[in-house]
Amino acid sequence: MQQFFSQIQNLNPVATGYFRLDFHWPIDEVPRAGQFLTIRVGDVSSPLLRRPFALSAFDSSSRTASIIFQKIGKATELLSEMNPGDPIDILGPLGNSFSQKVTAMDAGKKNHIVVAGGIGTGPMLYLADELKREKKDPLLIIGCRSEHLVPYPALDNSIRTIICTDDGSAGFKGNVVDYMKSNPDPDSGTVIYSCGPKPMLMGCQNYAEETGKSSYVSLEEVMACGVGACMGCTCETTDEKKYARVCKDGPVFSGGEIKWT
Amino acid sequence: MQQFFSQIQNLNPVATGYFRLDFHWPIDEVPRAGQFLTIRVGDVSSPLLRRPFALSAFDSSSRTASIIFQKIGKATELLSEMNPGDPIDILGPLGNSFSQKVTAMDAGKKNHIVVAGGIGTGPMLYLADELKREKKDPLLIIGCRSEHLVPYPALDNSIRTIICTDDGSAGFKGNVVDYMKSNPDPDSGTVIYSCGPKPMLMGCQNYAEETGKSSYVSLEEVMACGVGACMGCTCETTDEKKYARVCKDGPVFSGGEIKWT
Amino acid sequence: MDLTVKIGSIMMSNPVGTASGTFGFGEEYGELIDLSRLGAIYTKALTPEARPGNAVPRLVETPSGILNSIGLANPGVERFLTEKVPFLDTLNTTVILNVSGSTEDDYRTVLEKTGNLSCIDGYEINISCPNVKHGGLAFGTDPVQVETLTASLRKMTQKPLIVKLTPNVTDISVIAKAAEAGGADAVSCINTVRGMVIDTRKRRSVIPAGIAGLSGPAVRPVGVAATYTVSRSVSIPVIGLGGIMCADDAIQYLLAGASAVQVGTGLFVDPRLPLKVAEGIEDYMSENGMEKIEDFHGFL
Amino acid sequence: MDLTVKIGSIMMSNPVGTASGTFGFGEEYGELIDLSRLGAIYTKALTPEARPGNAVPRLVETPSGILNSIGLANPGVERFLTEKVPFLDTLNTTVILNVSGSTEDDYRTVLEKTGNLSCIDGYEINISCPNVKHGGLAFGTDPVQVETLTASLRKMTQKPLIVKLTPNVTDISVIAKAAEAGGADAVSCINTVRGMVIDTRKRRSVIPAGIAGLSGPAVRPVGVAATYTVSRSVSIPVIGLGGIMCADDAIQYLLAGASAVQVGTGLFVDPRLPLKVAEGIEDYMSENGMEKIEDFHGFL
Ligand SMILES: Cc1cc2nc3c(=O)[nH]c(=O)nc-3n(C[C@H](O)[C@H](O)[C@H](O)COP(=O)(O)OP(=O)(O)OC[C@H]3O[C@@H](n4cnc5c(N)ncnc54)[C@H](O)[C@@H]3O)c2cc1C
Ligand SMILES: Cc1cc2nc3c(=O)[nH]c(=O)nc-3n(C[C@H](O)[C@H](O)[C@H](O)COP(=O)(O)OP(=O)(O)OC[C@H]3O[C@@H](n4cnc5c(N)ncnc54)[C@H](O)[C@@H]3O)c2cc1C
Ligand SMILES: Cc1cc2nc3c(=O)[nH]c(=O)nc-3n(C[C@H](O)[C@H](O)[C@H](O)COP(=O)(O)O)c2cc1C
Ligand SMILES: Cc1cc2nc3c(=O)[nH]c(=O)nc-3n(C[C@H](O)[C@H](O)[C@H](O)COP(=O)(O)O)c2cc1C
Ligand code: FES
Ligand code: FES
Repeated sequence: MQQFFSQIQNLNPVATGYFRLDFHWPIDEVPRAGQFLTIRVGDVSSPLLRRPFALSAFDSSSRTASIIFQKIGKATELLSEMNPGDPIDILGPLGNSFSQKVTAMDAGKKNHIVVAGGIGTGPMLYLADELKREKKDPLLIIGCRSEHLVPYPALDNSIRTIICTDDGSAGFKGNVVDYMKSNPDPDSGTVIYSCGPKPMLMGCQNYAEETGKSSYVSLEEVMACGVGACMGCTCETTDEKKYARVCKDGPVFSGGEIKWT
Repeated sequence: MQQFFSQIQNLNPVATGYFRLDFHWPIDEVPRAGQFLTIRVGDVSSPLLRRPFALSAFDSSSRTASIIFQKIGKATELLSEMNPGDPIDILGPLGNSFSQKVTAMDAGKKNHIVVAGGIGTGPMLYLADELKREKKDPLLIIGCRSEHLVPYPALDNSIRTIICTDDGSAGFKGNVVDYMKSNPDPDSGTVIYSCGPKPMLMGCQNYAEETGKSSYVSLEEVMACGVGACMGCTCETTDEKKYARVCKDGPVFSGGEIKWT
Repeated sequence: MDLTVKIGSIMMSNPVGTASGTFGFGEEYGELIDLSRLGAIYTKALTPEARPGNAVPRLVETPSGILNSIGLANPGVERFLTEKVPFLDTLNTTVILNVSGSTEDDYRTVLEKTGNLSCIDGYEINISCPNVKHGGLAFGTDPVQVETLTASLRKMTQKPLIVKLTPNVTDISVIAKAAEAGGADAVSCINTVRGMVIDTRKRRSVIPAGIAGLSGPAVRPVGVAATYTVSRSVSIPVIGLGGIMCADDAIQYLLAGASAVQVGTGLFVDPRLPLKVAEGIEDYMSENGMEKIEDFHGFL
Repeated sequence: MDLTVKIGSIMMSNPVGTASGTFGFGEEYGELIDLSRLGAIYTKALTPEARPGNAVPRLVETPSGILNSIGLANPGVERFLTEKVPFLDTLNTTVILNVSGSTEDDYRTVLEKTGNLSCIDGYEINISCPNVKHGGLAFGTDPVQVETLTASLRKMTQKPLIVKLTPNVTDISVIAKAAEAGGADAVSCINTVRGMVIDTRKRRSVIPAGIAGLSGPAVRPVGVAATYTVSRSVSIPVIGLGGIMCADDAIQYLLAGASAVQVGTGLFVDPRLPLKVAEGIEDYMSENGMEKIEDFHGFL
């Protein structure tokens, strides 16, 4: 983890309201799928806090890192208006990663389903890419409300990808859990990784439990420090009444660790 | 006075740290020299208040209004980074004007000296232009610390203009009052108009009093409402203990009205 | 849908007014907005004698806020009668006169001299002023003084009495209850928060008076918390203010328990803000099937 | 030039520390900045028992500020001894343990169990906590409780005792004097300001706990005013904090009367901020021919 300044290389829309931002990664430490960084947007006191975004790709030869973000409030609006060449203030890589969290046993499994929804899409594209490079032939399932929200330009067509839309405007009509249920995977050894809205994570977790599969989730919580110091971003875990810090102990947890409420 | 949105037409540097901003003036009311407007810069809560700027020119055929501003803090920094075509939120014209304040007797005088310094330059260029169009052949005296602060591109060479610099890098070496003293004007009927730093205004006022000339000054004060409602921008006047509002009762005052301290 | 708000014996056409000291006596902003669309105009503070106000600068911007020390600059009650009343007489907007003073008698004098004016629909009693007879501590920090002052003014008028609370106290609910006990028809909160900005170059307070009053979006969470606390401790209506910059901010106040709101510092940024806020409240109510302002209450 | 600051019996190498609750026990930020360059680390609050803290979200951004309700989440004194002390033992930075509790005994227990630790250079007593034996009103709002608590802790330790004041009181100077009378070596101010943000869509407080604590640049003028007031009422050193985002902000606190400062929320924006602030103070001193921190005092 380091704080550094970088420059924006590319900033392009990938779906309605979603952007992909590429920038140079000058430090040695290589960010892994699941890890995130925080960006200071603007230099006035409002917006104030750094904003967290997960890595969506990392090209180790050109040392280009990417995030995919949704324009949702003031900081992301300002970010979406920036231009190639503009400086950005980055703190990262932060948090654990899937590779760090996943047990050796699960890592050795045959089937890997990577489930993404909404602003959770970025990190799951990166995870699918990591799994692909490890020759694990992941199945990527992306859930969106409608076709215009599918980040087509960020997809890799060498990865098996299923698009699910709530309104059926593209791919499977229904949500990601509906898809998994209607296309049952017979292998109880399958590992499911998910990142997205809480109900989606719970759906994946329940489905995994019911079918005896392993499940890993990447959580989100409002953050202040991003490094584990302020106790602002905790989540309840099944381990007694202990709260875990999403920014430091996570964001990746095994589904069983989390107290789902 | 009206609140309206306009578009930036041109934004160009005119001296080191000084910019001229031109924009379309869509409302009927014509702003006069001495009047100002307030601009809301940005749309977040910091910077918060609208910022006041005096009109530096008005072209009634194209209905283009101009200001000259100095980049001095956050709002003016953001303003200097805007681009032609960007929208701006304007409230104006505000305050009185020289033409409204100057007595008929003074208006009929033969000699008119317009003295400008620093961020007071804009309104005095406009005043000199007004006087020129009224065929009063004004003498414009501009005081700057050094040559790089002289707003050459904004000057009209059909107006008699004296540049004074503290360091002598251009024109007369010394301040504007030094200039007037070393080039005494024998006509005690001369009217002196000034806008700039307080010490300059006091110098002009004292010089006018000593030589029996008339004096008008345009003041500045930190403002909140800009329309006379908040009592934030007052100045002490000689009239008993009454405070006058710079934004509404001014910004133009006759030199004798002000309690100079 | 019914946007009206009842405060004591009067009815405001909608919950959005303009905060005292930010709107003068209405004339200046009358050129910019239709005053008849305001729920109420809360005037600049009025004191018996004219006050010139404090030395300049009286204002300085702070992060998302402004600090002011105007010093109750006002024309005094006599000039008010001749200079301001004729204009107020032309309005058909609710006008609440903000009253300030250094002694109980000061407040009484203002009520006495304005008691029969038909253009004044009610009074807002600014108790954030130092009481010169009590060592200069603000009236509004002592529940006994607040109840005494309110009761004394209550005897003088049938018009609504709104006591305006300062947030600079340990427990604002105690002060609010004292105002209610004294017979107030409503309380408004918050007045400005004590703050200071120092010019590190000149090494002195930017505002010559020293400690001054903070307002604007920076203090909005403070105002919402105060409104929430106060509305749970009294049964008279609460008028919420502090940092309202959009309809959503005002809706926070209503949900916190306010029956009406005021826009102050926000006017300096956008003179049309009170009207926009009123429209935004109306939109929110229709989107959420609310019929009247009370429908905002009871969620928290 | 001498940047050191003496608090009770100890010497801090420079006036800039990190505010309690924003820096944990120093480990996390230790990866990002050189901890030995800090004037002091003020730790997260420690209570006798481990506390999980409040429900999430515990944080929400406000205009130029943040509102938090962490709920004193901390490992408790036993786990502190095993999990945190070994790390603190490796530091050569001044470490001030922030102590919280619900009863006087809670504070005493923490002092007792940490009394012989050489890594703890002093204590900061967080009196913004509700006293469960006094109906839940914060210790820090009542001068009698403040003096009693301070005097009780004073008897237990020779190490510096810093009493951390809440701004949510009518007259902060009264509380500061009570701390001084109880034997405090210094006071720090301010803790967070009471605030609330409501989610108008869900129609409930964004932070489940309801009213929470406001910090950041929004409250800087409040902290400077408090520091100014307090430093004029006591003769022990004052440590100023609240919204420091740059050296100029810290210099405002020093000019207002502080002998040291803390950076809290600003760390979240820029982890290097405390070091930059210390450098900025040094530059200011050399530009202005100042020799020592006391040279900031006496201008206002
Ligand atoms: C570990 C982590 C990884 C994330 N990765 C991505 C990503 O890859 N792509 C992406 O688009 N977004 C991601 N987010 C969410 C992103 O941080 C927020 O959308 C962003 O902070 C919103 O800022 P804003 O000013 O535009 O919106 P705001 O106006 O601040 O808020 C808009 C909405 O976002 C929520 N929000 C605000 N601040 C935070 C915060 N610090 N953490 C979480 N939610 C917040 C608010 O509750 C609100 O509902 C991630 C968040 C976390 C915690
Ligand atoms: C009637 C009037 C006419 C003006 N005309 C011009 C003009 O034609 N060209 C020009 O360059 N500037 C003009 N100014 C000054 C201009 O308003 C300020 O420079 C501007 O507000 C600074 O904003 P900022 O955020 O960049 O700087 P800030 O960071 O806000 O402040 C930088 C400096 O400017 C001063 N300042 C801040 N706000 C105000 C304010 N509202 N009024 C006065 N001073 C302030 C501060 O005290 C500080 O010293 C005028 C001011 C007034 C009152
Ligand atoms: C410039 C200014 C002058 C004020 N004058 C008064 C006043 O005369 N009487 C009063 O009760 N409140 C006065 N206030 C306080 C406001 O009415 C209001 O309580 C406070 O500013 C918080 O609201 P806001 O954040 O919307 O401005 C004044 C505030 C400002 C900014
Ligand atoms: C996330 C967070 C946690 C805090 N926890 C504590 C605490 O445990 N003990 C304490 O005395 N103050 C605590 N505070 C208050 C800060 O130490 C500080 O007094 C306040 O935030 C003002 O300073 P700032 O504006 O620089 O943050 C906390 C503040 C924040 C933002
Ligand atoms: S954001 Fe501070 S601990 Fe996670
Ligand atoms: S700025 Fe409000 S009266 Fe002049």
